[in-house]
Amino acid sequence: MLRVLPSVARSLASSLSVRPLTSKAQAVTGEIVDQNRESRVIKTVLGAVNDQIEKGTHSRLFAVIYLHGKQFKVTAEDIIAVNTVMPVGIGETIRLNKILLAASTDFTLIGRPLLDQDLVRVYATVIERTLGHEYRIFKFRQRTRYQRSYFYRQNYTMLRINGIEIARPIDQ
Amino acid sequence: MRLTPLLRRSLSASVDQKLTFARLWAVFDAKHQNPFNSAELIANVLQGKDKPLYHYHTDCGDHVVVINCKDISLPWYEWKYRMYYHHTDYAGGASWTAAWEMHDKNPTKVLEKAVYRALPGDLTRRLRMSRLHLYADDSIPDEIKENITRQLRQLRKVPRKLDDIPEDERRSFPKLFDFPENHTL
Amino acid sequence: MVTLTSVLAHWVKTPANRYWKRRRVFIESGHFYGRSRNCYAIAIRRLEKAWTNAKHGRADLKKTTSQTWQSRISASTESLGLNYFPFAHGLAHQQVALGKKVLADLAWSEPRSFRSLVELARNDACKDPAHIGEPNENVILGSEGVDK
Amino acid sequence: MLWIISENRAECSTMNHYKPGFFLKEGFNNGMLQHVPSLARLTFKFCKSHGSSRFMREYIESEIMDLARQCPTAVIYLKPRRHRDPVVVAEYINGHKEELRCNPFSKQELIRWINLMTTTSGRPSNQKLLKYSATSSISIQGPWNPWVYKPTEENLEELPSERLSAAKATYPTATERVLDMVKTSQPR
Repeated sequence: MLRVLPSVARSLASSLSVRPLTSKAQAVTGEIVDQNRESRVIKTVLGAVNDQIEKGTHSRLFAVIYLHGKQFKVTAEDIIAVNTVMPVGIGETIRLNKILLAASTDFTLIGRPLLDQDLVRVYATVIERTLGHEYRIFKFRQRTRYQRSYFYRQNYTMLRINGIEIARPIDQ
Repeated sequence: MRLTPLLRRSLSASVDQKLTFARLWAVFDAKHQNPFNSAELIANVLQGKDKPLYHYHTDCGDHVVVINCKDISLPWYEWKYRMYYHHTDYAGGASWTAAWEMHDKNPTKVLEKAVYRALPGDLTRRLRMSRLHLYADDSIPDEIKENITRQLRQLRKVPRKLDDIPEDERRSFPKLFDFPENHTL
Repeated sequence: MVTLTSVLAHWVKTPANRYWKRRRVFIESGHFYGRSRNCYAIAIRRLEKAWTNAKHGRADLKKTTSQTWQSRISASTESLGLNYFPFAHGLAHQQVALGKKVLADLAWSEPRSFRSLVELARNDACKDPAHIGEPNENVILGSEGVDK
Repeated sequence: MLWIISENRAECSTMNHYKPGFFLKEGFNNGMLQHVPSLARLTFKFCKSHGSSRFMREYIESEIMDLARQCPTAVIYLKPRRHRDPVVVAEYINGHKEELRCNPFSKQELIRWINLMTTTSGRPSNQKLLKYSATSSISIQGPWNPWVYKPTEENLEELPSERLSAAKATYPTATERVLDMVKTSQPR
């Protein structure tokens, strides 16, 4: 009786999408005894995922993106506030390339560390560039009548996530 | 009735919310357990630290029902040397009670005090203590037993007494060596 | 009478200047308790202390937030039979670069994805069984249409 | 007195400032299909002769045409009046109105502040951003609940049960190891 966790198979499948099956990836299948069965499992799992991607029957997708040193979990129609000034005009659409993870209800593609740029595409529109709240940095020394107040406001760029799409079958 | 996708999502969201924040009743068997180590486990469950939505401002802890409190086991000679201090606020009103004495008077008291100490000392402590239900033996009232949906694992194995082991199992146990005939035990 | 230029005009101690100077302080001390809300001499001292404390508070917030994330992640991994540090090491060894913030988010909002991450880390750590102990029996070993 | 005039009456009354934080929210899914600029009107109030309006006048002479080209959907008014500080008033499509006194600003600072007014989306300034992302679908796979990782056969068990209560050891005990050694050496 072959017993394999569906989630293991999922992560296996995702590792395949990034790089060919290495010995490290084979170690994942500790519970699978027979090599033929292993390849059959991979084929079945990949087939099931690819089938959903080709027909477009998968549910809403979400992705974990890496942007300006921070990670955001996003899905379509989200707004994120990035703590920087982006050299992009208001209303312009950009594509986010660094994607760490993309998933729907039935499968998870885990990047090691990043997913292939041609596989998953995330688009975003810059909708706003603004400043955060003003806060006071107060410096004070006892008995010397020294006190200074410095004021600071952070820059924020708001992005609207337009959509996430998986462009091709994951094992090609 | 056909629901629009948006409405369906919001309906299921409210159900999800109730499921996610459901308050469970867990049961813990204190038989042959160190009460001070067990108290840390129980305190974590009372605070909800075993949930991925834990936050120190969120009241997300579970109820814990502890059974067999009379069978706890203290390490070393702690029954004798662990003292519980009380002062009546009058002159000469100090008193020290040994753990064995406390246990004789109330078999749930040692564990209760251990959990009370393991919980953070803020305003939520009494509320969380009110969700702790201690019983000396394994009989639980029906109105509490019907709530229980979760079992906490014990921290150490309960050893078997020699009398509890059946005769044939005792005989089949391998003998590593034999005492010489003239050996006096 | 001394006439001043407009540059020096704000040096004059008029009742209006006194009012607005205090007004600026009371605006910020409005939520304090007792006389430090309405008495200027007390309010300004409390405010200075509050501003210096706020500096430490901004640093502490980052620390407590990170602790909360770690607590949430470990709560989820432990219910799947893996402790936090083997999980983190396993992910790092598998070159998965997800941070604490996102992992804590996935732990409660996307349990299936989180579970596959735990399995990935567990199988990495399985090479050294001393680190993970026995697999938790909470894990369902299923065969959802993959072995037929 | 023209300090910063605001719609918030609390700033001018004797109440204290209570500025609630805000969450990201954008009406009508702006930016999903098409981005609608939020700035509706921009009014420059200045004096033609006074020194305090000097940089404002310079800005109007050199930069205002670029600004008009940059935001074609906004209407720009010039409103000269005598011997008062220069002020820029921005009005947004959601009805919010922001006034900024520009006396101490140089031309370079003026460019930056006005650029900021064109790119923000009409919320009261200086409010604290409480969360750095906003989403309508918080969870796609269904959020965690206490039964997510729980094996279903546990539900059939009557609690308290000995099987689920028994402690699990990481390592075998000495007794178990000795028994194992005996078992393996039996054929001898």
